[in-house]
Amino acid sequence: MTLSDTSAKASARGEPAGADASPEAADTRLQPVPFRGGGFRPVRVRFVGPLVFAAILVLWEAGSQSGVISNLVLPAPSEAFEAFRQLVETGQLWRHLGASLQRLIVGWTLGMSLGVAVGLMIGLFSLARAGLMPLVSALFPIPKIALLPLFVIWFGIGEGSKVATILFGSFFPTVIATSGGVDNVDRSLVRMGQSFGLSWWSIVRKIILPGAMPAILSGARISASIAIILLVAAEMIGAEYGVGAFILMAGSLFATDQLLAGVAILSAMGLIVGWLIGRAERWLLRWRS
Amino acid sequence: MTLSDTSAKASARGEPAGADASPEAADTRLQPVPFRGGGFRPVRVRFVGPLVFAAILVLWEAGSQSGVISNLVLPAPSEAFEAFRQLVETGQLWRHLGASLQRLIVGWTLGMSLGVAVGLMIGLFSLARAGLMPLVSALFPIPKIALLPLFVIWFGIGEGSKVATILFGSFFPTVIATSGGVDNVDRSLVRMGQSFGLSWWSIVRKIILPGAMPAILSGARISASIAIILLVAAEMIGAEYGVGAFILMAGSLFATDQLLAGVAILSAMGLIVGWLIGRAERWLLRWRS
Amino acid sequence: MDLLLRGVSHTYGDTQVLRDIDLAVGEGEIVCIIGPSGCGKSTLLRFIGGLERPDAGEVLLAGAPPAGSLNPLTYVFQDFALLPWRTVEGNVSLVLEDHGLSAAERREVIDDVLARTGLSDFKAALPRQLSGGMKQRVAIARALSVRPAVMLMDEPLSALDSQTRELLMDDLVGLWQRERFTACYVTHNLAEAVRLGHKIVVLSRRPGRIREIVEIDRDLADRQQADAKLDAIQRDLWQLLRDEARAADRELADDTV
Amino acid sequence: MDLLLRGVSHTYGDTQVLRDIDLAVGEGEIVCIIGPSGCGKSTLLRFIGGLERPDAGEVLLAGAPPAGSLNPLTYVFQDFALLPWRTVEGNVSLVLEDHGLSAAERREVIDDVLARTGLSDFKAALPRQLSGGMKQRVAIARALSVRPAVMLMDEPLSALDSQTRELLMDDLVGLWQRERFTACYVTHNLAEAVRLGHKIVVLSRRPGRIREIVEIDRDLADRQQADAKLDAIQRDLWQLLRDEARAADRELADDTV
Amino acid sequence: ALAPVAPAAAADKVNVGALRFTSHAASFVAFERGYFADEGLDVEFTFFQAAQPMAVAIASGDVDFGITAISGGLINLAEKGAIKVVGGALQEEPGIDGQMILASKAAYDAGLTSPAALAGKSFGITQTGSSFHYMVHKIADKEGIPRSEITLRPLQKVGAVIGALKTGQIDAWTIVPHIAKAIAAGPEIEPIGMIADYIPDYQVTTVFTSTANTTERPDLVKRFLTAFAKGAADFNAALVDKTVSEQEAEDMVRLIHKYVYADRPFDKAAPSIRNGAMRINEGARLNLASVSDQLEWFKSENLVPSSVTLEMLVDSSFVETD
Ligand SMILES: Nc1ncnc2c1ncn2[C@@H]1O[C@H](COP(=O)(O)OP(=O)(O)OP(=O)(O)O)[C@@H](O)[C@H]1O
Ligand SMILES: Nc1ncnc2c1ncn2[C@@H]1O[C@H](COP(=O)(O)OP(=O)(O)OP(=O)(O)O)[C@@H](O)[C@H]1O
Ligand SMILES: [Mg+2]
Ligand SMILES: [Mg+2]
Repeated sequence: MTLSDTSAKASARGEPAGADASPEAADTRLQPVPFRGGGFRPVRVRFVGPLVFAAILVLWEAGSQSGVISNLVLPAPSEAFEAFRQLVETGQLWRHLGASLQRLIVGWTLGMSLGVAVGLMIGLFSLARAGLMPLVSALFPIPKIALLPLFVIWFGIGEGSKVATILFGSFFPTVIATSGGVDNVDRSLVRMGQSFGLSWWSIVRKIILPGAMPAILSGARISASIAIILLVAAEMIGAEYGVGAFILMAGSLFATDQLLAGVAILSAMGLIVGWLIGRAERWLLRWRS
Repeated sequence: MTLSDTSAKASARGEPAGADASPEAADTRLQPVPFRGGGFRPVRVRFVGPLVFAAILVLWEAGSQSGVISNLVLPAPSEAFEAFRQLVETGQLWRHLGASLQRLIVGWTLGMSLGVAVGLMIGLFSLARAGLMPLVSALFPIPKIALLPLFVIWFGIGEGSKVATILFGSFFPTVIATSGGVDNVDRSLVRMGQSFGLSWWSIVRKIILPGAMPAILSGARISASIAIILLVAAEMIGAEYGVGAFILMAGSLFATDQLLAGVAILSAMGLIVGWLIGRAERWLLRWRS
Repeated sequence: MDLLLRGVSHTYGDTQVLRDIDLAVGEGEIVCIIGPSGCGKSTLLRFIGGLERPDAGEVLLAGAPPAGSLNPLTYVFQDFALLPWRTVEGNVSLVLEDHGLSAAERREVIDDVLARTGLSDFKAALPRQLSGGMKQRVAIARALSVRPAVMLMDEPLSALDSQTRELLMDDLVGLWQRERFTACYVTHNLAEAVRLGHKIVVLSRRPGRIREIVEIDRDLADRQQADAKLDAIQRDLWQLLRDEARAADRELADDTV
Repeated sequence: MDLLLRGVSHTYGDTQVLRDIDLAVGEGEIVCIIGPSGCGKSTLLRFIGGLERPDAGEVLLAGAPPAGSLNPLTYVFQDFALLPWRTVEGNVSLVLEDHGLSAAERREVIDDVLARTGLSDFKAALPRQLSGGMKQRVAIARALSVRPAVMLMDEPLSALDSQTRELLMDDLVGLWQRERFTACYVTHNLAEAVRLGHKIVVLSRRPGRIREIVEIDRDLADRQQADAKLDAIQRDLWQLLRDEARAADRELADDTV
Repeated sequence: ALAPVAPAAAADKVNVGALRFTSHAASFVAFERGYFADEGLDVEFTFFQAAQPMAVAIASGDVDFGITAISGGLINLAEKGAIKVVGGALQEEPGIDGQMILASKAAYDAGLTSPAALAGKSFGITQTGSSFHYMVHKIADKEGIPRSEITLRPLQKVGAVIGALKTGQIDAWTIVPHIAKAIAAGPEIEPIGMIADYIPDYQVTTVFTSTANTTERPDLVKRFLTAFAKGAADFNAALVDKTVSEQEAEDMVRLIHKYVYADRPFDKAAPSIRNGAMRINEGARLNLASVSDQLEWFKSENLVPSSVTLEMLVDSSFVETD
């Protein structure tokens, strides 16, 4: 099967082409070149997302109405919606949402900023990596709920402990995503920057950071979701208002319709954040094909 | 070949090079080319990690002994260690560890595998992206603890609900990391694969997957930590043994020494997993500079 | 296999890249494509290889690929497109793995093409450990390994020193004499073009149109020695391109005033 | 600025790449480096530019950079090294931003170098939208923009058609006449070497040693016309390289038997 | 699970949900002393970390019997027709150490020396609709303080409440005696009253099972309660009434130690177990009046639908009630 033993075939063909060389004459046998490119580049398909949600809700409601899904297992979406409507009517929704959003925004912004900073340090400095990475590995898996008793003592039962919970929750995944992204930046671009005498800080800002941006944005998706999840854990501690507190109350009363309404609010938050990050990705990463 | 002819030529060019152009004579002014490369490539620094841990423990112990850190705020490491020793002596440790590790391994492996599969689908198919990505955004932020009552009903109180909790926890971040990694694979390599008539599946396995591997491994770090965190939530439901159950018990009794011993076990797990993934990274990504 | 391009035009965003390209490449013919930088040569090659579709016009193919060919239409990419996570050997192996060859057969093919491109010593090297010219040779070796019926080569020798280039050109000529593959060969080196081309297609500056097609009758095997006629053709081509470039330059200068 | 290399040797893993390179590059001198693919030319350039350090030997620099120079030692990379997330303009701007120029000054410099490389129309294009030759011209434009005192050029014109290359070479000569920069110019094109080099350094195949240093007295400005002496030098170089390549080929053949 | 040879008819398999608390000791005693086996019950314990999932597990049929305080969750599950209270367990009783009201040192020093001074103070509870929530309102009612004047701080976990109380972030709390005594021994916390003074005969915890069990296998429920009551009697005699020898009491503590504080050495665990002993109702009798009062309170706070009736919550056909 070497390339040289094709002489047989070559001599079999003998004359080069003959009439075939005139493509006009051989028109009947002409076929378009098979298209092999394309694909592997997801395009935006509209309406599918909303349709999927609608389909799930309709099936679920039908299942509940017909009794296939027992009310004990899962309340019907209509019940959850009713609970939600009450929440709106009593005006409680805004108090809960307001309290939660504030914690979320403060905690997540701080967690992301610190996380990106520490992630950059780990990605850039050998010493920071050796010292901090094991610390991250060791501290990340500590469950926030297990530490609640200590959090109460350290940060009090005011906003401090709530913001701290969300901050820690979004900090660690951001660190990991960022440092992974930094590791993945093409070092030949860094060498280019150095050869032009760019300052260390310029290289970090203009080469490392944009190069790690895809990973950081992926990390932001994850950390934002985790921050929303942690609303519940955060609002375990002495929170009067907040979506998490509302869910906890509903859970402890086994008021599944309210529980579901609360969870739906978290889902909606997740959707909005996901959509925003998607927009940010399209904008910040528009240089990608 | 000396530079003396250069000076001759330089002066011939009409440039007053003078003695300066003869480096042999001007050796005093010769300086090594400033080294601008290097850096931006963390090397492994040994002993720093352990040293950091040792330093923290020593400071903490000293603080506790001297009363700077009140026992209420944080028990001394020695107390936690004492609690840990008892755990070893009574043989409880192995029962707790055994139960937890099993849940962890099964749940995380399943969550990772499914997550990579779904992440690949989202990265590869427009329809999957449009349909599944919003679903991921909506379902990821749902707190597992809020759903515990429903999990009990859906998956029972046996191992099912525990594994499911961990599975869901590690599934979502993996999906996001993987799909982000797929998006970041250089499409010109994919076109190359297509031009050589590689099958779709070959392209996915040999080009997309290795290209997304750095992101997947970052995701694995995150999802493994989350899986460990979720041990506590998982073992809220009818778990007799397990590190999470042990921590919950300690927490509900405010036995901070035991609480801390349990948390230390989780940290150790995180360290080991982090170390393993670090090894995997060095092996799988050895092609990176 | 014959290739036929009919009225191929293409526009990226606002810039028209190709306009009304009509071209026939007969079986066993090597067509060299020359033209100013950015005139659409690589784009044209992508259309021929079926990696992209032109806005207008069609690219047609006639004839069945020969039996032994693993990948009838095969590329040598301008930017090499090597997988950074595979060694030299692995990069070649990649394109052989889908064709049901045994490991031994694969190894034999790989050893052969690496020896021909002078890379046997670097089998186990990763792309980042290669020099620019070595990467280009890996790309050539990879293309050769699938025994293409039509070769689409985008400046395949541009990063090589003149001697290595000479050796590889000889190798290509030898291969062509045995296998009579069809080829589209983009190059900036006129000597290469007159050495290898049965036809030389001169594209105008962007939007690329066919300025001229020069046919060279002389058999490839006979082009080794210095040859006044070939030199004359090369000079003509040079003149043609220079005029084109001058015009472009003037136009640019006008633009930027 | 003068450059002096003393006993530079280097080994990557098991392969010795460079052996005992002694070289002096005087102020205002253009040294062309030629040699077979993979012989260590790019590596040598990295040492000179201070991007890597050789295992043995030293690279010394004498003289102060001229006042106007923003980055005395400046590269044109063989693989272009453009930031994919910056436009053509942004890629040039990148290397100007650290020098306290006003936005207007920067814009002026950018417009100038882009016009000189014929890229004015593509200011806002991203690297992925450029052809190979256009990317290479961006790399050249970027290097020119910082007014280097020493230019380290790694096959800067390899991806360009002969006419564009001609124009850019003329531009380089013009620039040199005005600014008398020092340069190390790696090329595979012997015509380029004899057109631009005051000295031509011929490296042997790997491990790269200096085979020969050819000096060309003729003033750069006078090399435009066909010139028998330059042609003779080019032929000599060709012969030199051919012998080298033959030897390498034989050795390779021995290796692989 | 112990029976080496199956008796004539195979014993009924029964899954009992439990928390590792002294208040669940009656079940442990009944199991260890073979009272369940005597009733032909093959009992297996499933341990939970919190009462709420246990209630859900009973609703879902994973567990047959459980013991927990009456909470909003429990009532809501009952309202859905999933579970029923069938007997009583822990009850407050004058003269026996019951749940204590505690104040933080800071609040105590500032004048919170009796529950009467709770107005304007903050009070720790685990969750909305928990027994703590009920207790604080009953205290407020009795002291004539408007319920809204006491700030409630839901902190989810007993541990978190202890931490908050110790650091003075909440002013007061109530808790079962063994925990109360342990933490009040420290300098940060002062006891200021007893729950028994505010809610006499408070039915703290109850035995409950799935509605399906009460309708389809009433006999099984009966047998379970019989064995449970025997265990309760032994427990009361040994640790509450202390009518048995010290050795027998010690044996009882050792028996319970197998389940409670098992990971601590016996001599450390024993005082906690002894301190935690509160009376478990004789014959699992149920104080319906107290249950009814609790239900009314939940309704008054809109924590459960106002349509819930006592009959929905309790199946009083199995034990004596008063
Ligand atoms: N990072 C590296 N690690 C290992 N080997 C390397 C590395 N960089 C270069 N080499 C080896 O060093 C040798 C010289 O490489 P270099 O890039 O300097 O060659 P070159 O003369 O520029 O060749 P070309 O003309 O093909 O660009 C090659 O054999 C290459 O394999
Ligand atoms: N993906 C793309 N998006 C937008 N414009 C593109 C894209 N690819 C190529 N172009 C434009 O198309 C034109 C032709 O590009 P092409 O790569 O075909 O040139 P070329 O003839 O191969 O040039 P060179 O000799 O420099 O490689 C260029 O002006 C380029 O800017
Ligand atoms: Mg091109
Ligand atoms: Mg090179």
